[in-house]
Amino acid sequence: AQDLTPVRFTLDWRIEGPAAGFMLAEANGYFEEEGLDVTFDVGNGSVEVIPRVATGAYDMGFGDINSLIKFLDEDVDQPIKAIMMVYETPTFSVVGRRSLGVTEDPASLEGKTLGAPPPDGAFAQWPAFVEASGIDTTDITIESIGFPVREPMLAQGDVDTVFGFAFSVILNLKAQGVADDDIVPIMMADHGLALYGNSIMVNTDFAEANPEVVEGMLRALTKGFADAVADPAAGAAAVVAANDILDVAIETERLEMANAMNINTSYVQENGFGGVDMNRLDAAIEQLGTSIGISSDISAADVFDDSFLPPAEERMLQ
Amino acid sequence: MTKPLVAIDQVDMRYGGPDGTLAVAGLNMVVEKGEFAAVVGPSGCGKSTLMKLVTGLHIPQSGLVTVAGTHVTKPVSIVGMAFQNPTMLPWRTTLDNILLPLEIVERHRHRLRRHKAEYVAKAEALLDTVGLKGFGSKFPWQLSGGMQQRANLCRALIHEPELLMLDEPFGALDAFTREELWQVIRDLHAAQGVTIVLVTHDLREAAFLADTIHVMSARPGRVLNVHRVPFARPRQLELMYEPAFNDLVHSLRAEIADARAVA
Amino acid sequence: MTKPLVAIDQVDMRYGGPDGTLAVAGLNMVVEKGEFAAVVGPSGCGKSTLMKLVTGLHIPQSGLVTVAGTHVTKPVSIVGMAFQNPTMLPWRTTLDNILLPLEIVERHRHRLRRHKAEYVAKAEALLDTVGLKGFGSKFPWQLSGGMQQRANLCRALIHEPELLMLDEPFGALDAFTREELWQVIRDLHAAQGVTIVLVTHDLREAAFLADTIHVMSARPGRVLNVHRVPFARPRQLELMYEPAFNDLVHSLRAEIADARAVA
Amino acid sequence: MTDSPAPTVAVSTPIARKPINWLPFMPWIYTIALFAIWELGVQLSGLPHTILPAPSRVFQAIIQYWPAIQRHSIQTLYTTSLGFILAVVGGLALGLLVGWSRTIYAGLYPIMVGFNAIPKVALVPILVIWFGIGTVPAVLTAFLIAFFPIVVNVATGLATIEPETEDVLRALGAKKMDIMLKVGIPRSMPYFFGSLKVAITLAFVGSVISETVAANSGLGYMMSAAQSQFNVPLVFAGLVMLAVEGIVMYALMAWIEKRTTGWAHRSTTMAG
Amino acid sequence: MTDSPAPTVAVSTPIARKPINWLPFMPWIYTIALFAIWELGVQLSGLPHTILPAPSRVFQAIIQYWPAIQRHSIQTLYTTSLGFILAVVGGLALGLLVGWSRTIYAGLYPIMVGFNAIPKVALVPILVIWFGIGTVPAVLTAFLIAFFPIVVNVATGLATIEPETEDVLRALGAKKMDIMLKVGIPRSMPYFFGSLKVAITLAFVGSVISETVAANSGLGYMMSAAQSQFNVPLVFAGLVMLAVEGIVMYALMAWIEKRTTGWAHRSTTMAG
Ligand SMILES: Nc1ncnc2c1ncn2[C@@H]1O[C@H](COP(=O)(O)OP(=O)(O)OP(=O)(O)O)[C@@H](O)[C@H]1O
Ligand SMILES: Nc1ncnc2c1ncn2[C@@H]1O[C@H](COP(=O)(O)OP(=O)(O)OP(=O)(O)O)[C@@H](O)[C@H]1O
Ligand SMILES: [Mg+2]
Ligand SMILES: [Mg+2]
Repeated sequence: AQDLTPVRFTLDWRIEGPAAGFMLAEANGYFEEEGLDVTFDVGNGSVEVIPRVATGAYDMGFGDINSLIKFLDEDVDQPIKAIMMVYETPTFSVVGRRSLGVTEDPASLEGKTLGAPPPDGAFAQWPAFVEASGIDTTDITIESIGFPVREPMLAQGDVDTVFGFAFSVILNLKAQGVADDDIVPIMMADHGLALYGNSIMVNTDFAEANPEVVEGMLRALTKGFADAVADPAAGAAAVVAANDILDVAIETERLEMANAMNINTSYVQENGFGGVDMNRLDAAIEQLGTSIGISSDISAADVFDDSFLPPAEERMLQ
Repeated sequence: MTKPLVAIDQVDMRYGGPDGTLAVAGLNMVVEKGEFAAVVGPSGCGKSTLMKLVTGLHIPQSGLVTVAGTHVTKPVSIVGMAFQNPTMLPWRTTLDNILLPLEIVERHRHRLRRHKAEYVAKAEALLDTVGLKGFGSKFPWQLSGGMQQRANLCRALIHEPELLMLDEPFGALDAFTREELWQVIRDLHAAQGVTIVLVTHDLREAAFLADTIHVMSARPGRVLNVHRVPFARPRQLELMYEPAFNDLVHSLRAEIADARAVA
Repeated sequence: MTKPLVAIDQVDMRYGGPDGTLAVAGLNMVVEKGEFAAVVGPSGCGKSTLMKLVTGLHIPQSGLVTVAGTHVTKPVSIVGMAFQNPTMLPWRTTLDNILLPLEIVERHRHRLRRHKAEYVAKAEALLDTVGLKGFGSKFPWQLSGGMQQRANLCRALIHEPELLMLDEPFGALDAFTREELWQVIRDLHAAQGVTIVLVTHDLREAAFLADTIHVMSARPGRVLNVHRVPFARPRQLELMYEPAFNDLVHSLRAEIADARAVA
Repeated sequence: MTDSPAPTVAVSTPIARKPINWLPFMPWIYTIALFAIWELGVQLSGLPHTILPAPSRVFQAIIQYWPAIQRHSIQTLYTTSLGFILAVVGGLALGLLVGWSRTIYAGLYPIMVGFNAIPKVALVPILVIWFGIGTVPAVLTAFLIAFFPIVVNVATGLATIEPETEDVLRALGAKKMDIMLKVGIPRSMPYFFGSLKVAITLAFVGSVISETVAANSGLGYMMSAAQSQFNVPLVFAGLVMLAVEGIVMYALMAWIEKRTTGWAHRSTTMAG
Repeated sequence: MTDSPAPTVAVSTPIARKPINWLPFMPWIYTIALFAIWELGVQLSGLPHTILPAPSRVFQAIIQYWPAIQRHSIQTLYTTSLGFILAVVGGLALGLLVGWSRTIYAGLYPIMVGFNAIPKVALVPILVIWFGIGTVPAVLTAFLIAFFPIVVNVATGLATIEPETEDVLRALGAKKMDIMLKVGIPRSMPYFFGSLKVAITLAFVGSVISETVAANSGLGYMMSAAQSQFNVPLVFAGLVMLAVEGIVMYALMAWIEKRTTGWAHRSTTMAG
């Protein structure tokens, strides 16, 4: 009805459970309240979001902050910054099967075969994880396997563990008929990895020209994610409405896992949704140096800009 | 008397379905073993069609074609055919084109590999006979029209078929080359007792070479008249200056003039 | 006297590079405007090559070909050519094949769309003249050899070229059809003053139709002798029974017998 | 005497002349056979349906998700057709260009070969940056992947014109363009249609991989969404729909082909 | 008098007859032009090198990573060549089969079209489950993607044999197989080679996408690993290597083609 400002937003992946925050913000009219008309386009991984936003093909996006660090490390002047953290704890994990001798202890990976899709975000952090957890990699074999065969090969026992996002791999393994108690996720964050996960990013040229639009976006998204945490069922329903080939029950479960492991973490419960601890981010950049090689001295301030965030009290998830 | 080698009995042949061109209708023809038959008639009357009927390339809609005692329902394998258009395969040299029948015909294909040199020598001798010595290594499209026609003739002869079907084999040749080749064919016929059916527009050619001359009507073609050529063999080119020869040619000519009108 | 329409001056033509076949060597020939020239010679002597040189389809390695006062370095556009092999386009009906020149030649291509009916009527009239009435809608491969040749002739005539190059246009026709077409060509020549070069193996044809007869030697071809045909025009078929005619034919014959030996 | 054979003929002809024409049923027979083998193979090999679902399961998925499948199929058909039309036009033009001159041939051909050895999926991200996600990159990818076979066959058609045929036109003073249009193209028609059969299948592949990477709809999007859920029967439902759409387009082209290239398919012994 | 023109001829001929033959340089000229445009385009558009690196950067990457690139290139060349050879043999055989009989044509052709409309990347997981990761699925994918253009052109070649040529062999009592071997195949040779050009590029695409999904070596593996590292210049280095390998294979086939199909490339006005 009124003049809504259009915003082009690229997601990290298909619309699935964890994207409930975005869908609820839309469904519950939070964008409209802010005078925004947001178009969500699906993405092809948390990495490809970055060039899409950096080139201005999209105004904003939802992507991996670690890849962003790498990207800015190549050329720090590129017009893109993270402005709101969503996955406070990254979902990077190594998922194994108890029956194949893997336990929660990273040391149990020694002597095993690990299946790794080369473009996988979790696999990219492997060197940092090795260093942080101090495991011995001499007997570890890494097989390059693509996403379509990752879980099937683990289910068949062709590999002992795989890299991936915990909530994807676990649910996919269940779909392959692997028993619940056979699945062992080793969360990298639990073993010394200080990294952050996916965050909202903005094209800085766009943000400079439309600061109030960006602020409005973040306000609306904060409410959306709060709703998703509060009512996963409603979140899953909103997701399924946008992607009609999904199963509500599975997406609810997926969303709940993401909420518990990545979004509504203890830090978030204390400090509110969306912000980062700049010291931890600097530490993360340090760790990335080991894993993917950071050449220039890039700092947290080059990557994250908290100036568009709503006040902390508005960002508390009940 | 033995059975004829070729017998065409009340044959109708229509091209391209029920509404197509009726090429020949009520065609009858008999060629004895060892006979030299010539077929003459106006352009488009069905002479080439007749040739294809005998070789089994076309199967008539009605009537019966019998070759060597067998009812023809598929291509027969005892013939050598020189088509009206010298359809040489452009990816083969002239020599290889001439050797083609040997690669196909049962009798030769198994011997070909081992006796290659012998066959090549034979092909080259044939090329020499028709005045194409040295052209075996050329591709067909490097030959003139008349040279292609002569190569075409060689291809029909190479495998020494029992029945030789020649569809205007000398059309693109000058008078002298033509007469030379008449003698070649004449000698071949005399020496090997091969049965020959020759389509031609040259009445003198027909009269000089053939035992019988079959005059066809305009389309739809049928045989109007069969002439027995009375001249004794072996015939020499001088025969053509004899009055009896010219009389025969003239009477044929008059007949064809009529034939053009008759359907 | 005006300049000749066609002049060939000391032309050598070799196919396929320096080691290829030398087709013609030291060829000389002159054809005046309006003249009817016949070219005769043994098979493979370079007659078709001569035709292609005049039309500019081949450019000689040495010597000069001049047509209508211009040095020929690319195909000239004033000719109508009937090739020795009737190369009809198989995806076009006979009528569309005959209309092809009109789609190409500058003078007609712009008029064709608007005056289609008129041109089609003309093509059909031509088909009628050569005895192919009703075959316009057939595809070329549905015609007999002689019929294709006649359609080929029509294609050379349709755009009323100034210079008509006919390469054995009647080779596959019976004597009567052939004589009919002689008269057609004769009348065309008389009525329109078109210049014609005709390659033929039929000496009577040459003597009946032509003003000059050019006798070529065996390959590499050159013109050995030019005969001026003395008979007055218009000529009737009865001419062929006159002794003078037969004498000319006989003397030509003797000359070609010699020509085959000469290179 | 003449009466008695007549009925015999009348009786025998319909039997002899009209054997059941199996030809129109052949595609169905083969398809059914294929599905039967597939079903059996899956049952016997015991492959999990997350790798290779049996056709029965795929059909279940088709029925279950029909509204989504239908919507995405139409989107893919639309982008593919657009890309295919571009490919035909562009391929024809490029083929003529390459056939036109030896220098262009020598220069452009290797580059095109090199370009086509590159998986087009690598170019999709660049297209997305330029055109956003959705229809445009899908159409362009379909085009980029599909034009090459057309170029090759058109160029081959031009390069192999017999000089004898060429001469007919050259003797009339025809320009090179005339020779191309009047001889080159009609002559290579059968192969042009052959290349279209290859091109249409590639166009489907192109739009689908583009949709996989960057689209909110289309079978590629649907399949990748299903794949990330390990809903493999739905992935295969998408593949089956793709195959069906490919066959429909093929049938369309076979129909056009039949009407235009009858002159070339005169062989008596060969299929065609 | 005869002396004076002679030198003129001697002088003028070398000039007139031997203009510099630019043809062999054309590929280089075009390639250099392409790279120049690319370099310029990147510089002007200001695209970051993480999207579309300039060729200069790509060459840096090639030099920097040469040992790895070399190893992976050889692996890909190896799998592709194997797959391509399979595709040639299989495509020829299938093409003959399809050309052989009308019922097989009617039944098999639509299925092949349908199959080829499916992105082969969807089948790689199945191949991986059966054959493990590595060379075998890559070879098979290359084969599966590359055989179809060959089938189409061989089948078209058989279907369009002129009955006049056929008759020459039939009159000799030739069997269908003879006609195929002696006429069908040689006659369609130029188009067969055309289809090989398409097939080799597809074979590269096939092995690369298979390597992307499941392999520990090969350019596909290297590029997907580089992509995840944001090492886009290395990705493009991989693409350039692919193009180079494609062109090398093309050159090989163009050489064979030239030696076998000279008879067909006699056109005087057209390229070839
Ligand atoms: N393949 C074909 N399809 C349709 N009609 C054909 C075909 N071949 C020949 N005909 C027709 O059949 C008739 C007889 O043709 P045929 O070739 O037998 O004549 P012909 O006596 O050999 O003539 P010519 O002396 O001109 O070669 C012609 O009217 C021709 O149009
Ligand atoms: N395209 C070609 N390539 C190579 N040689 C050729 C070519 N065309 C003709 N020749 C050769 O040139 C010579 C003359 O050929 P041309 O066609 O001019 O003869 P012709 O006088 O027309 O003979 P015919 O009366 O048999 O048609 C022949 O020896 C032939 O082999
Ligand atoms: Mg005939
Ligand atoms: Mg000639």
